[in-house]
Amino acid sequence: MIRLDKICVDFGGLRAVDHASFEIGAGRITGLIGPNGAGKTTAFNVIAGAVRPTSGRVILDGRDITRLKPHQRAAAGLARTFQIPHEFDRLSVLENLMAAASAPEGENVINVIFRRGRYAAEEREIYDTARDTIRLLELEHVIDEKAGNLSGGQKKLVELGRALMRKPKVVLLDEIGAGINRTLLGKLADKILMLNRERGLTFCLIEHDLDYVSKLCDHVLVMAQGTLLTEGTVEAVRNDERVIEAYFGGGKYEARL
Amino acid sequence: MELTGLFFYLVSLLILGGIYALLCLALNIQWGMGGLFNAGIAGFYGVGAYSSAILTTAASSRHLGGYGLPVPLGLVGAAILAGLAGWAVAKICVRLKSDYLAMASIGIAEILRLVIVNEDWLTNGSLGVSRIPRPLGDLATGRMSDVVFLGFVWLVVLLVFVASSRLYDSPWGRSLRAIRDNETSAAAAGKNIEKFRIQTFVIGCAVMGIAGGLSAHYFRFLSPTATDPLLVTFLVWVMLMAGGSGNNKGAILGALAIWTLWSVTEIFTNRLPPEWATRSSFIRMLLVGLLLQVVLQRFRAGLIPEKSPPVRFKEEGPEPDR
Amino acid sequence: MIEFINFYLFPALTIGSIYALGAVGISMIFGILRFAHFAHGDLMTLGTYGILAAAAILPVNPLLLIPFGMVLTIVSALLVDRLFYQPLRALPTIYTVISSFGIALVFRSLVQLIWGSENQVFSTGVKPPLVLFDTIRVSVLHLQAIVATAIIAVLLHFFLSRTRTGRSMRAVADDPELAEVSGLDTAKVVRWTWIIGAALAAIAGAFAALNTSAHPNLGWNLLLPMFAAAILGGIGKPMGAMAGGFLIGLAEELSSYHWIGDDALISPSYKTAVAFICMIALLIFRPQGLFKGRLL
Amino acid sequence: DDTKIGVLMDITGPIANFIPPLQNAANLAVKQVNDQGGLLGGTAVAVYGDTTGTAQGAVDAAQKLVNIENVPIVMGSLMSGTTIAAAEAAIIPAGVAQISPTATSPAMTDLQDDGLVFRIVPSDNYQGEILAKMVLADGLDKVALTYVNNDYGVGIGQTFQAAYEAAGGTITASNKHEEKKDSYRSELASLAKGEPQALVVIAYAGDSGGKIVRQAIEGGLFTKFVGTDGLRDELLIENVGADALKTSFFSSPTSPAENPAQKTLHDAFNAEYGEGADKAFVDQTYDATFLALLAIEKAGSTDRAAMAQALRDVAMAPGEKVGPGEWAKAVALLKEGKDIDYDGASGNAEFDANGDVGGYIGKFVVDGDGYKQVEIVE
Amino acid sequence: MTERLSVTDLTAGYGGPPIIEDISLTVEPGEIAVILGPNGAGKSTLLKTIFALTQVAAGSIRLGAKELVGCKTSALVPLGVSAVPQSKNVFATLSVEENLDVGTYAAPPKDKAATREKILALFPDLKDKLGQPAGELSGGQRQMVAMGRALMSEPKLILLDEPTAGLSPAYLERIFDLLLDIRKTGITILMVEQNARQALQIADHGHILVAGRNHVSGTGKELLADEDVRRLFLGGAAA
Ligand SMILES: Nc1ncnc2c1ncn2[C@@H]1O[C@H](COP(=O)(O)OP(=O)(O)OP(=O)(O)O)[C@@H](O)[C@H]1O
Ligand SMILES: Nc1ncnc2c1ncn2[C@@H]1O[C@H](COP(=O)(O)OP(=O)(O)OP(=O)(O)O)[C@@H](O)[C@H]1O
Ligand SMILES: [Mg+2]
Ligand SMILES: [Mg+2]
Repeated sequence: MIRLDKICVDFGGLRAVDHASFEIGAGRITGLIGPNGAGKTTAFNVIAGAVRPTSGRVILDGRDITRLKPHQRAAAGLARTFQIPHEFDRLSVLENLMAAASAPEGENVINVIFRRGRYAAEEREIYDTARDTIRLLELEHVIDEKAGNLSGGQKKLVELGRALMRKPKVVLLDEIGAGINRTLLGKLADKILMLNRERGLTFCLIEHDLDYVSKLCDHVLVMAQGTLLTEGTVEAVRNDERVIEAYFGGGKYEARL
Repeated sequence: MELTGLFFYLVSLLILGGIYALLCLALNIQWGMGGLFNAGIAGFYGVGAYSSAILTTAASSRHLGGYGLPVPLGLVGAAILAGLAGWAVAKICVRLKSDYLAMASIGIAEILRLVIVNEDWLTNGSLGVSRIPRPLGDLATGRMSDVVFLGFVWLVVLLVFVASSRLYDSPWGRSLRAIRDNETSAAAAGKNIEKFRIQTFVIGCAVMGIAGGLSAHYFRFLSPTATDPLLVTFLVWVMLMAGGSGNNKGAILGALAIWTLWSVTEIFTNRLPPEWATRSSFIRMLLVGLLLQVVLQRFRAGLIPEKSPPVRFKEEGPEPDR
Repeated sequence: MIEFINFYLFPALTIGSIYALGAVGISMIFGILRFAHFAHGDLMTLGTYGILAAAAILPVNPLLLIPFGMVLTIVSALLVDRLFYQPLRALPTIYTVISSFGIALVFRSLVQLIWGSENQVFSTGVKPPLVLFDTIRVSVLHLQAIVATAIIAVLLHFFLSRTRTGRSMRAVADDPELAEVSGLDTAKVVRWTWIIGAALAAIAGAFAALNTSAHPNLGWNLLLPMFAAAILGGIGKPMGAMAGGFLIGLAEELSSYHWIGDDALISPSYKTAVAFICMIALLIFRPQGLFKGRLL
Repeated sequence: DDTKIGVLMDITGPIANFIPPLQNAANLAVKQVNDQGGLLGGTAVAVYGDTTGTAQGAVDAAQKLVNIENVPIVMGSLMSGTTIAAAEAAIIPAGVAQISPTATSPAMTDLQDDGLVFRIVPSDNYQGEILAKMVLADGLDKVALTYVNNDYGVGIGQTFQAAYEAAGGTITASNKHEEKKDSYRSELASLAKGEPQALVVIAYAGDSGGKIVRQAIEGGLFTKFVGTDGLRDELLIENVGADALKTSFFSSPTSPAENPAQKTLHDAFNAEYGEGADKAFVDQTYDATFLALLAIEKAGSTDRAAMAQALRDVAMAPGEKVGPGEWAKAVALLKEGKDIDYDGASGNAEFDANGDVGGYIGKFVVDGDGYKQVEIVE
Repeated sequence: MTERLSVTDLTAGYGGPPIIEDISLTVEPGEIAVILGPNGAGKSTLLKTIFALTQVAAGSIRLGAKELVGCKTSALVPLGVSAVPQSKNVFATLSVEENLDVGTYAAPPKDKAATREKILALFPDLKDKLGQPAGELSGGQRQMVAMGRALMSEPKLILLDEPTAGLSPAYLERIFDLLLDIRKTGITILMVEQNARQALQIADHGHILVAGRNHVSGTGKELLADEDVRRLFLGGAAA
C-alpha cells in the first residue's frame, strides 16, 4: 500500500530519518514503535507530505507521491492525526469534524453563491457521519464546545475523529493513545479493528503502549535512530534484544493487569 | 437646522456609510472568515476607484481614458481590476502569516499609491480625474441625485451582503475558517489552502474595488486624497472590529456606527465656545480616539459577535435548518 | 565617490539610525505583546515635543534635554498600556492593534492641542558641516545620531543578553503563559519592554526633529518604514531591528544613486517604495527576517 | 442674530502644519466684521469643517456645513483635491457658493459648477508662466528644478518647465519629490549636476521645501534658490537664516504695488496674533473670507441663490474700492446702494467667467526677518 | 522544610459553569499522589487551579500554612512550587539550554551547574540537543525538556500533568524511578496520569476524578485491586 524507499530527512545537520525503507501493507494494521526521537513522526510527515525528504521516494499504491502536496495526498485517500493536536480551535467539535470532510460541491464558490441546492445532500451526509463519529468518541456532551477549550485528551479524540471523516484508504495515527483514558482507548481499538475488518481500511499507528499495539497490530515496525531496526510480530519484537535495549528498558512497571 | 438639511445630511451619511459597509463586508470575508490580515485596503480601493473613473469618463488629454462606459460597467471593471490586483498580491503573499501579510499589504498599498501619484499618463497624478459621472445620472439633478445614488449604493450593499452571507454559511466558509484556525491540519484534511486563500483574497479585493468605484462616482472627482490609508484602511478595520468580525450584520452595523461617530462628533465639537473653534478639530480627533477605546473595552467582541452558522439539521429532510 | 559618501551614505546612515531606534521598540512590543503598535510613531512625536517644551525653558543643547522626552514617553506608554492595552490582552491581538491605532490619534491630537500643529525648529540657521580630509562633509548632528545609535545598540545587547529581565524577555515573547508558570514576572517584563521602547522612541524623535523640524505628523510619517525595519530584522529581535533600520535607510537613499550611468537607479519619487519592496521580498524569501526572528 | 459662514479647511491630516495661521486669517476677518457693526446686523460666526485632508472627510465636512449648519457660502478648502471633491459632491448640488483661497489646480477652471465655485488664487498655469519670465529676467538661463508631488507642485512645476524652456531657458535637471521625507540629499546630488545657476524649488517651507533648501546649503550644492509662495514663509528664514538666502528670490501672488492692502492686513494680523502674517496663503485666506462675508451682506440675507452673484458684485469693478478691514465702510456704501469693489491683500479679485482670477505675481526677496516685495509682474 | 499540600472544597472553572467542584485532597510531604479519570474530567483543571491559572469560586489550597488561592502564578515558583503543563510546555523558539535556564530565573538553585548536570544525566537524549530550539524536538524530547525545566528550580512541590505521555517505556521507567527518588528527599509530588496502571504502582495515593468531582480515593494498591476501578478507568478488561 505505502512504501518508503530509502528515505532520508535532514534537519540542518541532523539526519532524523536515515535511509529508511519499509512498507505498510494494504488492509493491515501496522504498528510503528521506537524510542523517542527515533524519527517516527518524521516518517509520518514524509508520508503525509508535511516534510519533504532529502532523498528517497514515497509510493502509494504503486504511484510515486513524493512530490505531491499534503492536500493532494489527502485527496488520494491518506488521512493522518498529529501527535500534538492541531485542532481548529475556534470551530466547535461538530464543525471540526465536518470541516475535515471532503465537500467538492460545497467548497465550490459558484455553487455556494448561486446554486445552493447542489450541495445540500452532500452536506447532510457529512453531518450524519460527523454525528456518528462524535457518538463513537464519547464527545457528545461537548459537541458545541469550541475545540480550543477542550481537554488534552478530548483534543486527541477530535484529532482521530477528523481523520475518520475523510473516508480514507489509509489512516496514520500518531500516538493517539497518549493521554487517552485506557478504558476509552480500548473501545477505540475495537472500532479500529472493526473499520479494518469491515471496510478494509489500512492503519499505521505510532504508539508507546504495547498492550494497545499488541491488541491491534499483527505486524510491528521498529525504528531507531532514523532507520528500521527490525520488524515482525509483536511477540517477536518484544523478545528482540536490540529492541529491549533501545526501547523497553527493564519492564519494571508492568502495564498488564 | 432645518429638516430638509437634516435629510440630505442623513443621505450623505448613509452613502459614505454604505461605501464603508462594502469595505467592511469585504474585509470580513478576508479577515473574519479567512484570517487574512489585509492592511492595504486603500490600495485595492484606489485601484477600483481609478479603474471605474477612467472607464466611465470622457476622453481627457491629461490621463488615460475616453472609454465613456456606463457606470455599472465601470464598477464591473473596478471589481475585475481590483480582483486582478488582489490575485497578483495573493499569488505572492498569501503564504505569509497574518501579521506579515499585514505588513506586506501595507507596503503594496503604499506602492500602489505611489504609482497613482506618479504615473501622470495613467491617472493625471496628483491633479486628479474630474467629471466622473453618476449612475442613472439623468434621473435627478442637484441634491436629489444623492438620493438616487443612495439607493444604488445600498442595492450593491444588499447584493454583496447576500453573497457574503451565503459564503459564510457554507462548507466553503467552514473550510476557510478551518484554514484560518490551523493550516497544517486543514492541509492534512485535503484542503487546498492556497486556492482557498487566493479565492478569499480576490473576492474581498474585488468588493473593495467596487467600493472604490462607488466613491469615485459619488465624489465625481478623484485625486490621491481619496486613498488615504487613515480613512480607508484603518478606519475600516476599526469598523469591523467594533461591529464584530466574522459577522456580516456586524460588519454593516460597525461601518454605520463608526462612520456616524466619526462624522457626528464634528457637529458637537463645532458647538464648543468660539475660543475653541480653531482647536475643535483636534478635540474631535481626541474624542474619536477615546470613543474608540470605549467601544473596544465595552464591546469586546464587537457589537454583534462572531457566531458560527448553525449546522443543525432537521431529523428528516435534506434542507439545512436555519 | 565623495559625492556618494556626502550625499548618500551619511544621510542614509542617519535616517537608518532614526528608523533603527524606532524599530527596536516596535520589534520588542511585537515580540512580547504580540501586536503591531501603531501608536509608536506618535509616541516619538510626543517625546519630541516633550524635549521641545523643555528647550523652551532651558536654553541648552537640545540633546541634553532628551531625558525629558524620555520621561514623557515612558510615562505615557506605561499609562496607556495599563489603561487601554492591558484589559484587551486576553483577546485576539487585533483588538490591541486597533486600540493602539486610536491611541495614535489621541497622542497626535494632544500634541496638536497643547503645542499647536505648526512646524517648530529647535535651532535656526544652517550649521556648517564638519569637513574631514577636505572633502568629506558631514553634519555634526548626523555623526551624533549615528554614534548614539551605535552606543545604544551595545547597551541594549548587554541588557538583553546579560540581565535576568533581558533574558526573561525572550521566554515571555515565546509563551507568556508558560513563562508565568515558570515563575517569570511577565508584568515586569512588559513594563521593561515599554520603558525601553518608549525611551528609544523619544531619542529617535529627537534626532528626526533636529534633522528637520518637529511637527505633529513627524512620527506617523516614519511609522511604516520603521515597521519594515522591524520585520526585516526579524520580529522579536531588537538587535535585528537595529540592523533592519539601517538597511531600510540605506536601501531608500542608495536606490536613487546613479549606480549605472548618470541617472538615478530608481526615480527618487519611488524612494519609499524601495523600503517596502525590500520588506516584501524578504517576507517571501526569508519570512523569519534576516536574523531569524520568530515566525508569527 | 448669528449668521454663519462655512470655513472648510484641511485642519488635521497631511497639511496640518500650515493651518493655524490660516485659521487666524479667517478668524481675523470675522472678528473685524463683528467689531465693525456685524453681519446683517447680527454676529458673524465662522463654522469650521475639517476635511482631514481626504476626499471622504472633505465631502462629509462639506455636507455638514451645507446641510446641518445651513451656511449660505463656504470658504475653502485649501488642497485642490479636497476642494473639488467637496464642491462636486456636496456644495454645488446644494446650490451653495464656494470660494477657495488656495486651490490652484487647473481642474477648478472647468468644473460644471453653475457659476458657484470661485477661487482667489491664480491657477498654477499662471504663476508657472510668470515665474519662468521672472527667472529669465534675473539673468538665470540654466536652472535645476524640483517640485513637490502634489497638486500644487506639479501644477506650477510643469507649467514653469514648459514656459521656461519655450522662452529659451535650460533646465539642467528636474525632479518631482515626495513630501514628508527626512532627507532630500540624494535628489539634490543629482540636481546639482550640469552646473545650474540656481535651484527652483516649488514646495512648502514647512515641509519638503524647507528641508531641501537647508540640505542644499549644508551640502554646499546650491547657494541661490528660486521659490514660490509655498516657500516664501518666515519659517524658511527661521530655519536656514536670512544670510543664506541673500541671493534668492520668490514669486507670490500679490496685489498691485500702489495698493497698500497687504500692509494693512499684515499690520492688523500681527497686531492681533503677534506674528505670522507672512505665512503662505494668509492673504488669500483672509481675502476669501472677507469676500464671502461681503457677499452675504450684499445679498442682504442668507439666501443661497443670491450668493454667487453677490460675490461677483462685491469683488469686481466697477465700484467704490474697499480693502482689508474696511467692513464698516463697505457696509455703509452698500446701505447707500452703491456698488463696491474689494481689492484684497492677495490681489484685486476680478473673477473671470469660470470664477478664476488672473492677478499679479510679485517678486520677493529676504529682508531681515521677513520678505520684501521688489517688483510686480502682471 | 517540606510542606503538605491540602486542597479543601475547591470549586473552579474558566468563567463559565465550574469545571471542578468540591474537590478535597491532601498530599503529605514526601508522598506521590496521582489523579486519574476519563478525558475531560477536570484533572488538568485541578492542577491549573493549584497553579492559579483558573478562576476559583470556592475553597482553599494550602501549602503548609500558606494559602495559595489569590497568589499570582509567577509568585508560586519562588515559594517552591513547580509545574509541567500538559501541552505547550516548552518555549518553542528557545534552545533546550535556554529552556532549562528559564527554570532558574525565578528560584535559583543552590548549585546551578550541578543541578543542570543531574538533569542531563537523567535525560541523556538532550545532551546533544542543547543548542536546538525546543520547537524542533520530537514529542518525547519536549516532554523531557519540560520536566527538566521544572526540576531546575529544585521545588518542594511539583505538579506534573501527564509527564509520561508520549514517552517510550524505557523513559517511563526512568521517570517513575526518578519520582521515587525525589520523593525520598521529601518533595511532594502531585501528578495526573493516563498510564494509570503503571502510575498506581508508584503512587501512595490515587484519586479518581469523574465529571469534576472526586469519585474514589485510595492508596495505589487499593485502587489497582478494585474491580470496578479497573474496568471503568484502567481499561482493565480490555488488555
Ligand atoms: N523541524 C525539525 N528541525 C530539526 N530537528 C527536528 C525537527 N523535527 C524533528 N527533529 C528531530 O528529528 C528527530 C526525530 O524526531 P521525530 O519527531 O520524528 O521523533 P519520534 O520518533 O516521533 O519521537 P517521539 O516518540 O518522541 O515523538 C529528533 O531528534 C528531533 O529532535
Ligand atoms: N480554557 C478552557 N475554557 C473553557 N473550558 C475548558 C478550558 N479548558 C478546559 N475546559 C473544559 O474543562 C473540562 C475539563 O478539562 P481538563 O483539561 O481539566 O480535563 P482533563 O481531565 O485534564 O482531561 P484529559 O485527560 O483529556 O487531559 C473539559 O470538558 C474542557 O472542555
Ligand atoms: Mg513523534
Ligand atoms: Mg488534561
